[in-house]
Amino acid sequence: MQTHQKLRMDILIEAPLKAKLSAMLEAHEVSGFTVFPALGGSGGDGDWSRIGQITDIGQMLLFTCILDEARSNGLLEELYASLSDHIGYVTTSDVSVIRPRKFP
Amino acid sequence: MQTHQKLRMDILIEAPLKAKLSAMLEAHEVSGFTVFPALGGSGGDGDWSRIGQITDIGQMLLFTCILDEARSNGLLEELYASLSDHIGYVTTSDVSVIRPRKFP
Amino acid sequence: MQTHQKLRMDILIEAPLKAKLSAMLEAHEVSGFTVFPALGGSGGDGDWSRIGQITDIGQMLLFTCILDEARSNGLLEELYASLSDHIGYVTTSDVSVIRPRKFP
Amino acid sequence: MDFLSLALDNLGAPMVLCFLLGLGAALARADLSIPEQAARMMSIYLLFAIGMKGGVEVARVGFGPEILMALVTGVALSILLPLVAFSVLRVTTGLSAIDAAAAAGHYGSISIVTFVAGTQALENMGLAYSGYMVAVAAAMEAPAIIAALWLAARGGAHTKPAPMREILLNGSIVLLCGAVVVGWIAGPPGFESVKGLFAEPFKGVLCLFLLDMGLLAGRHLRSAATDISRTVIAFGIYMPLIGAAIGGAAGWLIGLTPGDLALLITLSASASYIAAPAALRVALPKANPAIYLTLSLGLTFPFNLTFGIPIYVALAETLAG
Amino acid sequence: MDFLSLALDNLGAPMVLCFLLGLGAALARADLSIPEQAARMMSIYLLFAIGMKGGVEVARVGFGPEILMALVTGVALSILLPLVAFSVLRVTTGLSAIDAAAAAGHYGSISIVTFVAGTQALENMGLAYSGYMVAVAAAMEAPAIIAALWLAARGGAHTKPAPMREILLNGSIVLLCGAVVVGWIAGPPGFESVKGLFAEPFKGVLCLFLLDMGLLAGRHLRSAATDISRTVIAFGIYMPLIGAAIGGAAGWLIGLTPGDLALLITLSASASYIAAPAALRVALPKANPAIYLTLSLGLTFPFNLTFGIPIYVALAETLAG
Amino acid sequence: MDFLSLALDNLGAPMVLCFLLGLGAALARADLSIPEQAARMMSIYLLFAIGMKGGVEVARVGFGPEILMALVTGVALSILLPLVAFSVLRVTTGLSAIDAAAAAGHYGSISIVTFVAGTQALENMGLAYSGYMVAVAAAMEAPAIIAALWLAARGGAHTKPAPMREILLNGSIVLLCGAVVVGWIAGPPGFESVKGLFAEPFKGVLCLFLLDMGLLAGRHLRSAATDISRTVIAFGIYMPLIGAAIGGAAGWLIGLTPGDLALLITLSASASYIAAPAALRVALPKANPAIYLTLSLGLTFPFNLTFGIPIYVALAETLAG
Ligand SMILES: Nc1ncnc2c1ncn2[C@@H]1O[C@H](COP(=O)(O)O)[C@@H](O)[C@H]1O
Ligand SMILES: Nc1ncnc2c1ncn2[C@@H]1O[C@H](COP(=O)(O)O)[C@@H](O)[C@H]1O
Ligand SMILES: Nc1ncnc2c1ncn2[C@@H]1O[C@H](COP(=O)(O)O)[C@@H](O)[C@H]1O
Ligand code: NA
Ligand code: NA
Ligand code: NA
Repeated sequence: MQTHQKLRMDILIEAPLKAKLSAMLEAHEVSGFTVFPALGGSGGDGDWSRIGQITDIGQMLLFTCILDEARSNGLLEELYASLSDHIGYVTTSDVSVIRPRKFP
Repeated sequence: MQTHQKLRMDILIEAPLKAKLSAMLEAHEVSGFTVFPALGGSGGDGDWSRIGQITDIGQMLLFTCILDEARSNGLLEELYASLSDHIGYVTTSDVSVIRPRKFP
Repeated sequence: MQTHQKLRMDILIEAPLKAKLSAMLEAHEVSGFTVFPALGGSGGDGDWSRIGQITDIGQMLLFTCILDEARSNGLLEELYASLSDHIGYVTTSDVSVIRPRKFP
Repeated sequence: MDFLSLALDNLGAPMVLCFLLGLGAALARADLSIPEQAARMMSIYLLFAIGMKGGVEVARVGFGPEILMALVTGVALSILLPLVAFSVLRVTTGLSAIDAAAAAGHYGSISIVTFVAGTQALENMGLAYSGYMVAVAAAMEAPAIIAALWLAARGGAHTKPAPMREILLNGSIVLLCGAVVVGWIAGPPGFESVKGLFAEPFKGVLCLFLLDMGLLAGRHLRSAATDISRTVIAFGIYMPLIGAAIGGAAGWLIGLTPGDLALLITLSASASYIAAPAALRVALPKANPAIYLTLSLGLTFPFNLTFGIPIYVALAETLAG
Repeated sequence: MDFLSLALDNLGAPMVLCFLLGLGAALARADLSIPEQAARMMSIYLLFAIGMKGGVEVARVGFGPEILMALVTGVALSILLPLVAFSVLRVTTGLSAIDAAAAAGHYGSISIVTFVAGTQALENMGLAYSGYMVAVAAAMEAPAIIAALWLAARGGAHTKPAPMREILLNGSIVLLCGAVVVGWIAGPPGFESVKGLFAEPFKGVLCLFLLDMGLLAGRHLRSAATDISRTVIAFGIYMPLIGAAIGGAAGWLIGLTPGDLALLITLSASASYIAAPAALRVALPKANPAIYLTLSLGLTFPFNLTFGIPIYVALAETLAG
Repeated sequence: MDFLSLALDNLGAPMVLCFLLGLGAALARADLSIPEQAARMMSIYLLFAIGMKGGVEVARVGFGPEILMALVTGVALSILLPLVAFSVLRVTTGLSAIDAAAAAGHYGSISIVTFVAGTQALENMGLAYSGYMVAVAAAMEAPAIIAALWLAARGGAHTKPAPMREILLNGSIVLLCGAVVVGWIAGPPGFESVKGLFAEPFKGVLCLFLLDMGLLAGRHLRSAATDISRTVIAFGIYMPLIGAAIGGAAGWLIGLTPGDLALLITLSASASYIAAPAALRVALPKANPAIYLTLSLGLTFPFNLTFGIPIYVALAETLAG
């Protein structure tokens, strides 16, 4: 099948910022995104783990968004401008998709 | 260490189709796959969230499968032929592995 | 925005080995890692599913680590030397990041 | 007891208040949520407790012809109601045949929590009902789904082969039927030993579960305005009344007691949101789930819980009193 | 009852023993953990049960001027205590204005589990308290957060616009207030029907929840040594005593009974670990969460649960006895 | 009571019926499942409740020499049984030394749910047993694991250094021992206050937990045919009987009462599926987990729950009656 090049953007972010990041992605008119739960991790600020937690504080979520390269630059800039205190990592990588129109 | 090129296929699909997709992957003789839970998302049909849900309806799962490029085409075709109503996205991307024989 | 090439290493491993792999990653001085829960899967040794489980046995976790290519070789070697019985898969792939210093 | 005080009593019951709290919180977009697995476990608990209690009753009174009669009536209603709902939807709304068939299936099937709320209302009023009515509830879950598939196929939809196995082995059906059997075999002494979990805390768990249902209903209701048309929204309110009328007639014909009749009416008026959507999402992939879920969870369930049940009890008392 | 036997009784209560078990397991790095969603559900259960019980009491005694007086005092304390805590932190520790403001906000807000533990201690001693004190607890949650934002802004921090909506619609606040209203409307007969879940198993759930709190506190305590300085650690122990003194004076002024005074002191001495961190993490992103969470969860909570509460009860009895 | 009616009573008890329901649902591949975190929480609840109850009993009767004697006997059985199981496996099956050692370790260690099911059977029959037997259960968890590691090392396996810390700090061991200590310190009055959670709903929770165990056992049983040989399957049924005989002899030697003897026999006959697999998966990575999990969860557990326990009770009555 013919495939098309798109970008996959992975954003690991603190859970309390979920609504804000969702709104930001929608404002950039991505066609969609999916949120995955992380269970724990380690970074410059030490370890964290979801086990036994009773709040969202210190929980990280992964936002995965398939989008066209054209949209990624503006998004990345706004991300770092307004959410950089809450970001674990942001990566972009090349992926192939079948239906390019779904990921404008 | 010497690495080998394989393909990683990511399939986001509705949870009620889990058994069907598993059977399809096994029929294509992939060596294995792993299922990850998604927590929520947004797309052309609006938002969804797993929070407080009492059924699988509207829940999406991510199937990740490491496989050889040779197998991917047939799999993609069957995927879109029989499950396209239930798919969130399907992407393929290049990955390197150490033990190529594990991912025929 | 200017981006930099890094490596993303994905390690699917049995849950009881979580502490051991965490220690190994820290020993290799990666800047961090994130753990994601898997829900089920299938491989050479058959199916598994987390549903209804009362222990960690047979549960797989995904460790994702963004790191510099320079560190990956030594890490891969140690991984296969001491944990190969517990590994589902290990893949590496290219990703772009904005802040290269965060992923030495 | 007159109807007004019945309705007010119902609205002031903790379980309805909890539902309204959840509904309000969701509509105000409050950051309140019940953990998913806890909600599922409460659902399992409620299904099991209600099923076991019913089975124990069957063990106590024995399996007689009136049980069989009620079961047959329930199955007939489960098949008949989708046909009615389908016709109404096709005439009054612009839904496609497949969307109408899928929604119709939900109204033939049942909501066990609505049933439980009905039993609570009866208990508060001191009106007796038969334990075996829960077996009728179980029997009404699946036939409607098959009727919906038949309607869709007749309407020209390209349906997948009817997945009978999946429909009948749906978790909620297996659990409810299994619990009835467990209660039947264990009998009253067996139930006595587990009352500390399945009887005493029951109403409290129902409250917390309805809090979650309120949150879910609120989320569906919020999207109702954009997702579905006014005629469809109206259907979500008047279809339960049509179901109630048909169920009431059927139950009156077989001579049910007022309490049992109230429950059969409640079952007929209720719409499924577990077994039916699970089966139809797979079997009718082209049907839009936003329509049937908003109808059953966002409209019919809240209506039944707040205003429907007092109406159904009053109707049953009028018919059979 | 003299203070020593009070303290010993408290330490031997199952709920404190469970907390210590969790604390010990975490410090020994045992592989013990409570599933996250179960912990969250227990937290929801406790909030709802305590709120409903309080609302039922309000329904029983009616809403009088003494309730209003206690509410106003609570709100005033919630605003005042962060100002005190902020000054103390700035003088005695090297924390930046923003870190000090964030931590201070936690000490004006409250911990509902500490409150519940206080009520248990009173019940064990047979000392009466008013059900409406839970409404005071609810009223003290949010004002402190706004005070903290004001302190941070005055300290020159670049704060985001105060998210009043998010603060007030935080899940734990909505649930506690909602449960009070549910209890108020449902009243004693409504509560009677759900006692099997919200009253009888209450203390046992509190035990399991405190086991989880002990595990969490232990994890925070382990990192305390590396994350925060000694002067900040000391603050986590003596600030509750300052809060207790101020709360005690305020409650004495408005003439609370010994039991109610003990609870107001406990609320003043307690530090939030649900509503305050949730709001401040978003509104003050530059404040280091390790500091305020270690203070409230790792130091103040364990101190209050083990030694604080007996002190507060003794203080209340001395002041109002 | 004769053996047949004992066995029938056991099969008709709600907890066994729930297990059979789960087993049947899994074998029929029904879409029924208990949420993972709810299952884990039930496991924690059961461990804590049974441990605390045991500790309270120790507080009531005091720590005497007969407790010490029972503990020593339990530890000895936990070390001895793996040696027996290992020899039997090596002689009757084609398992490698390392697979045999790993499986053998499971049979020296214990299943706390089987123990609880044993206590329920005794209670139903009105046969008394000592609360401290739960301490014996706790003491038998770990030694068998160390014995298995020694067997594997002797068999030439390249084992990792025995992770004593991990074995002893396993969550289920810490929780059970911790709960015993909590119960011991809190004593009967402390337990009185938490009975609403840890006593009254206990049997009901056990039912739901056994439903989940049935689902798990069914899944393991389904793969038994392909994963393991017939001789190994047979071992899963007759090894509990060998364990029962050895445990019975040991308990008879130290003069246990019929109730306590029945429990020691049950512990000896039971196989671990929490602590042992957790430790051995890490320490003996080359051992195939499909073998030991299918044996303990898919074969021995169902056998003990349905037929084993009546046999063990009858054996105890014959030996000590
Ligand atoms: N190099 C990395 N690879 C993967 N995840 C990371 C990495 N660095 C940080 N993270 C994640 O981001 C969280 C916050 O990181 P930090 O801000 O560095 O403490 C960590 O707890 C990890 O979950
Ligand atoms: N561009 C995208 N990137 C990531 N996930 C997506 C994207 N589009 C859709 N999805 C996911 O797929 C689900 C269904 O998408 P849709 O069919 O477009 O409503 C969404 O709820 C998202 O979870
Ligand atoms: N080709 C694959 N792609 C994705 N996941 C895999 C693959 N092979 C194995 N796995 C995962 O690794 C686990 C163990 O694999 P195995 O050791 O082959 O039984 C499986 O249950 C899957 O979750
Ligand atoms: Na119906
Ligand atoms: Na306070
Ligand atoms: Na044993």
